[in-house]
Amino acid sequence: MTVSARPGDPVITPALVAEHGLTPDEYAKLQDMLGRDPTFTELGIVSALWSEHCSYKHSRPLLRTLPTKAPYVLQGPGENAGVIAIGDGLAVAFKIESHNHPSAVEPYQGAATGVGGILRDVFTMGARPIAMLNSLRFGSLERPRVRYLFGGVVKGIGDYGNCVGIPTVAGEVMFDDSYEGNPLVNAMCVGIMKEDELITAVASGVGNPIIAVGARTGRDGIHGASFASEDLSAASDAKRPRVQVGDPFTEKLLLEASLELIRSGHIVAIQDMGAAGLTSSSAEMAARGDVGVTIDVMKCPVRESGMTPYEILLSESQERMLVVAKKGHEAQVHAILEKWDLTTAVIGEVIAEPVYRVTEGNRVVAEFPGIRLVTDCPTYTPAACESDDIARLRAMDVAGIPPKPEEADASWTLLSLLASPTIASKRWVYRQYDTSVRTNTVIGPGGDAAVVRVRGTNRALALKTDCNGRYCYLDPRMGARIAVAEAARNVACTGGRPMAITNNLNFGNPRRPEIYFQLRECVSGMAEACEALGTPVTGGNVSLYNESPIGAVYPTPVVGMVGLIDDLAHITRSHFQRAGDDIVLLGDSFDEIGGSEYLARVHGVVGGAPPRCDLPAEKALIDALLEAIASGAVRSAHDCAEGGLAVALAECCVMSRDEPLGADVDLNAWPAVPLRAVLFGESQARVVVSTPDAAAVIAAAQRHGVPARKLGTVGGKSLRISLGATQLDCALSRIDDAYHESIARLMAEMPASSTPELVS
Amino acid sequence: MTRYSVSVHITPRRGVLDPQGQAVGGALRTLGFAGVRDVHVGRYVIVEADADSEQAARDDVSRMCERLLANPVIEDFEIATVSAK
Amino acid sequence: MTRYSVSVHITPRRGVLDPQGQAVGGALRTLGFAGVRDVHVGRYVIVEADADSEQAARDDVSRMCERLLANPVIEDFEIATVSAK
Amino acid sequence: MKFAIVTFPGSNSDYDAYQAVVEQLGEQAVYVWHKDHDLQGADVVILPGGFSYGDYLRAGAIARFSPIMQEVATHAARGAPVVGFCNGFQIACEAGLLPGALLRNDSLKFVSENVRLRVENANTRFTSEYESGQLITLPIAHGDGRFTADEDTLDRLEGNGQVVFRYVPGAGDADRWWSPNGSARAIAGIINEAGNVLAMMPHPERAVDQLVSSGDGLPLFHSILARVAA
Ligand SMILES: Nc1ncnc2c1ncn2[C@@H]1O[C@H](COP(=O)(O)OP(=O)(O)O)[C@@H](O)[C@H]1O
Ligand SMILES: [Mg+2]
Repeated sequence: MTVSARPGDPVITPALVAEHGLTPDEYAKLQDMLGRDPTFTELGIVSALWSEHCSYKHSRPLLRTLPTKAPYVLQGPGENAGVIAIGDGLAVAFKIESHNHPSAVEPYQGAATGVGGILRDVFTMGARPIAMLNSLRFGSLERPRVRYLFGGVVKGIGDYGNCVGIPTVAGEVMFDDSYEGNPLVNAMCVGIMKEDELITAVASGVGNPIIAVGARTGRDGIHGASFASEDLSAASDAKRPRVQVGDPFTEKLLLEASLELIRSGHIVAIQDMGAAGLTSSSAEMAARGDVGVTIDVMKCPVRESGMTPYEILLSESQERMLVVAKKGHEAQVHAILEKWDLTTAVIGEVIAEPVYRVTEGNRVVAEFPGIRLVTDCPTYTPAACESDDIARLRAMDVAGIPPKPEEADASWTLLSLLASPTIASKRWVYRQYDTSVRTNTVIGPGGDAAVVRVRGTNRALALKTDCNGRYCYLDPRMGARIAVAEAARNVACTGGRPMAITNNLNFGNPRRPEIYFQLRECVSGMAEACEALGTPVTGGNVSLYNESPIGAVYPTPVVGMVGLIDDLAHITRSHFQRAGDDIVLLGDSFDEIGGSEYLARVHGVVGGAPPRCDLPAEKALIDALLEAIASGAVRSAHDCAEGGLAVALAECCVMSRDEPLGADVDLNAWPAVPLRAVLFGESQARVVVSTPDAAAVIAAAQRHGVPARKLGTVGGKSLRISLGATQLDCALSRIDDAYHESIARLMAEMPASSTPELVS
Repeated sequence: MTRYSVSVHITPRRGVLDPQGQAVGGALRTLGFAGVRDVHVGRYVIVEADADSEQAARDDVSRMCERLLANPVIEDFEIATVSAK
Repeated sequence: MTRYSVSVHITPRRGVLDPQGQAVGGALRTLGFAGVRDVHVGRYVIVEADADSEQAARDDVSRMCERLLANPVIEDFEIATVSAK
Repeated sequence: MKFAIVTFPGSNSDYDAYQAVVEQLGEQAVYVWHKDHDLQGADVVILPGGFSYGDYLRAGAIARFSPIMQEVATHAARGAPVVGFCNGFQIACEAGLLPGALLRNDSLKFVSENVRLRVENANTRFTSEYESGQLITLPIAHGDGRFTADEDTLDRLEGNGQVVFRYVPGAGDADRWWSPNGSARAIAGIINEAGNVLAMMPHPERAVDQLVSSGDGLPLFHSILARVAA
C-alpha cells in the first residue's frame, strides 16, 4: 500500500527533524529504512520510538552487562516488569519507573501519573499489585519552591495509590542541592500472581483483533508537542496541556478488568499505553512477536474532536491499555470491560505482512518494515571521562577538617544529624500513604525494609529502595555497589534473603563525557554487587537529561530490592524490643567520613572518598545475620547508613514512638579510629542487633568471618554513649523530637509557593 | 482602605482530563437527568481583602490566583465579581 | 431543545469549619498579601445540558443540586448563571 | 452467618472485609456488585472502605445512588444490621442512614496511622464484646474523616449513646479528646437511633490478625456474631 501525506501536515524540514530530536544521521537512517522520505506522522512515530526514553539508545549496551539470570527468574528485562518465582507456585512481578520531568512541572499530577504507570506495568503481567515503594530526591527544604514540589509529589503519590487501594510500604527521600531544579520521583510496584498466570506483551496470531481499552485519548502529553502547538492544526487549542492528569478511579477499574481479562483466556497479550502511548505499545508488542500490525486511528476513542493521527498516536493520556484478543472473542472481552464501565474499541489487527501500518480510515498515513522500526534504532557509546573536579573532591583531605566548637558536645552533633531531613524520620511523608489496606503489611514504613506477607503461605516479601547519590557522585562505581549492598542489608535486617532487583538510573546528559562516565561506572558497580550478592536485575528504567541550569543531578542509580522471608517467625524489626537485651554490632568501623551526611550537614562539605564497599564482607554479613535470625537469637536488627553508628543507635531507641527504649553503649573498641568517625562515619557492612543472647549472635558471625562485638545494653530513658573522654547522654525525648518532628516543622514553617492542598 | 469581596472561578483547562466532571456527569445521567451533556467541576474562591480601590482589589486577587490559588499548568481562572462590603 | 450552560456555586455552610479557606488565607498573607481578611473555598460546577427553556434548565440544575451536587448538611448552593450555548 | 460486602466501583477495602469474615471468623461472605439488586440473603451488610467513584464531588456522594443502595436501605429499615467502615461511613451519611457528614480532614492531608479509640458504648449489637471505656487501637486511612453535624444533632447523639467510638490521645491520656482529623467532639463512629446501623472511620476489618495489626477489630465482628447467635 502506498503511504500518502495528509493534507495540512507540515512540510518536513531539517528544523522540524531537529525539533523531533532526531540527528541528521538518524534521519538518514530512517529514510534508508523506508526507502523514501517519511510522512509527518512517520516522523512523529520514529521520534517517539527512537527517543531516549523508549529506545535506551545511550544505555542499552551498558545494560547488557548486568547479571539477569537465576533459576528463579521467570522474566528478566525486556517486558513490562520482571518476574521471579517465590515457591508454592507463586511469583512476584516488580518494576520501578521514573516520573522526574513531569513532576518538576506539576508535582502532584506528575507523581500521581508515575504511580499509575508503574501499577499498569505490573498488572499487565497478570500480577495483582500488593505494594508500592518510592524513591525521591529534592533540593533543600529551606526553599519554598522545593517545599511545593515535595508536598505536591508526596500528596500525588499518596492520593493515587490510596485511591487504587495499594499500600505504599517503603521508600526513601533525600535532599541535596544537586536536585534543586530537577527532583527525582521514582515509583516501584510489586505484584503477586500464580506462576501460570504470567502473561507477556507479545502480539501473535494473524487476524487477532487489537483493542484499545480504558480512558479515551486526549491531547495531553503529546511528545514534542510543545513546539508544534500552532502548526499542527489551526483549530487546536494553543494552550494544549503538556501535563497529564491522572484518574486513579479509572485505574482501579482498569486493574480489576485487566486481571479478569487475563484470567479469562480471551486475550493473548496486553500492554500499558505508557510513554509514547499507542505508538510504542503497538510497535513493541508487534516487534516482540515479530508480527505485523495495522491500526486505524479513526477507530480509537478520543476525548476531543479533530485529533490528527499524529496526535492520537503520540498522546500520553493516562489509564489506557492495548490488548490483543483472540479472534472471535471480541464480544466476551467487551462484556468484561463493560462490567467495569470501561470503553473499548477494536482499532486494528495482527497481520501476516511484516509491516507496522497506521491508517486513517482508508488512507495509509504511516508504514514501516515491521520489526526494524524497533530494532533499527541506533545505539551510542559516547566518550567517557571522569571530571577532574570530582576526582579532586574525592581526593580531598577530609580528615583534616577541624571540628566545629559546637561538636565538643557530641549530642549537639547527633541531634543535628537526626534533624537533617535526609536522615530524619519520613513520617510526615508516609503518614499520607495508606499502608494498611489489603492487610498484608507486617512492617510498614519506618524501619529498614518493609515486610508484606504472602497470603496462603508462611512466607513474606521484604522490600526496599535505596541509593546514596552523594556517594555515586564522589565515586560512581563504589556508590552503585553501596546502593545494592544497602538495599540487600535492609532486606536482610528484616529476615529476608535478597532475591533480585529492579533499578532506575537517574543521570544527567549522557552526551557529556563526565556524565557518561558516571553512568558507565555506576552500571559496572551495580553489576559487580548484584553478581556478588546473587541478586540479578530483572528490569528497570533509565532517566537521562536530569539537569537544570545549576548542572546535573548527582548520579542516582536507585535500587529496588525484593527479598524473601521463608518463615513468618523470622520477621525482625529494626528498633529495640526489650530492656535488658544485649546490643551487638556486626561488622567493623573504619576511619571513613568521606561523603558522609556528617560532613555535609555539619561542615557543608561534599568531599572525600565514600566508604568502601567490600562485597564479600557484605555477603558474609547478610549470611551471618540471616543465620542468627533463623536461630531465633535476634530481637531487632538495624543497619548503619547515613549518620553512622550513633544515628543507627538513636534510631533503634526511638523508632517506635509508643515504646521508646534507651541504651547504654561503650564504643571504645576502635581506638585507632577518630572519635567522629566512630560516631558518624558511614562505614558499610554494619548492623546493630539487639539480642537476649549476645554469645549466640557473635558465634554465628564468627562462623561467617564477620567481626562482631557486644556494645552495651538496651534500657533507660536516654541514649548513653561512652567513647574515650566523651560521655554522651541524650534524653530520648530530645532524640524523638529531632528525629520525628523536623520535617513536619520545616513543612509547617512557611507555605510552599502554591498549595497542593487545594487539589480537589 | 475598603474591604472588598472578590470571587474567583478556577476551572480545569480545556483539553485537560477532568475525571471529576466526568464522574459527576455520569452520575447525573444515571439519576435520570438525561439531558446532561458535560460537567466540569472547579473551585469557587471568595477572597475578602482590604484594598484602596476596586481595581486594586481585582489586581491583587489576580496576582493571588497566579501565585497560589490556581495551578497555571492545568487550570484557568477568571475573576467573577468584585464588590465593596 | 437547546443546549444550556448552567453554573453553580456550592459553598460551605456558615458555621461549618473551612480549613481550606483558612489555610489559603494564611498562605496568602505569608506570601505578602497583607490585606487578606478571610477566604472561603467552595466548588464551581458547570453543567451543560439540553432543556426546553432557560427556566427548565435552571430548574433541572436546581434539582441536581438538591439531589447530588450539594449536601445540605454542610453546603449551600446558588445558581450563578444560565446561558444558551 | 452471611455477610454481604457491597463493592462499588472504587471500593478497595472490600477485600479486607471479606478476608476478615472468611479467614478470621470462618463465616460466609459474598461480594455484592453495586449494580445488583440482590443482597443474596445476607444477614449483615458491610459498606466497605475505599474511594467509591473516586470520591469525586464528595466522598460517598455518588455511591449512595448505586442501585444496590435501595436494597441496603430496605435491609436497614427492617432493623437488620448494616456496618460501614471509612468510605462506608461517608456513604451511610450521604445516604441518610446516619446523621451528619464527613468533611476533608482539618489538616487537609490524608492521614494513615494507628489511632487509639475509646469504646463509648459497649451496649450495641456491634460492640457487646468490648467494655465501655475500653481503649483499643485501630488503623485509620482517610482524607475525609472530619465528622460534622449541627450542635443539636451532636447533643442528641451524645444523649442517646449513639457516639460509639471516640478518638483519644496516646497512652495514659484517655480523658482528653483528640482527633486526627478534626472531627466534632472527636467522634470516630456512630450508630443510628434504632441501633442497627453503625459506621466508623477507623478500620476494624484491617485489625483482626495479630500478624499485621493490633487484633482490636475482632471483638466488633464477634459482637455481631454473638448477637445473632443469641
Ligand atoms: N518516600 C517514602 N515512602 C515510604 N516510606 C519511606 C519513604 N522514605 C522513607 N521511608 C521509610 O522510612 C524508613 C527509613 O528509610 P531510610 O532512611 O531510607 O532507611 P535506610 O537508611 O535503612 O535505607 C524506611 O522504613 C523507609 O521505607
Ligand atoms: Mg537501614
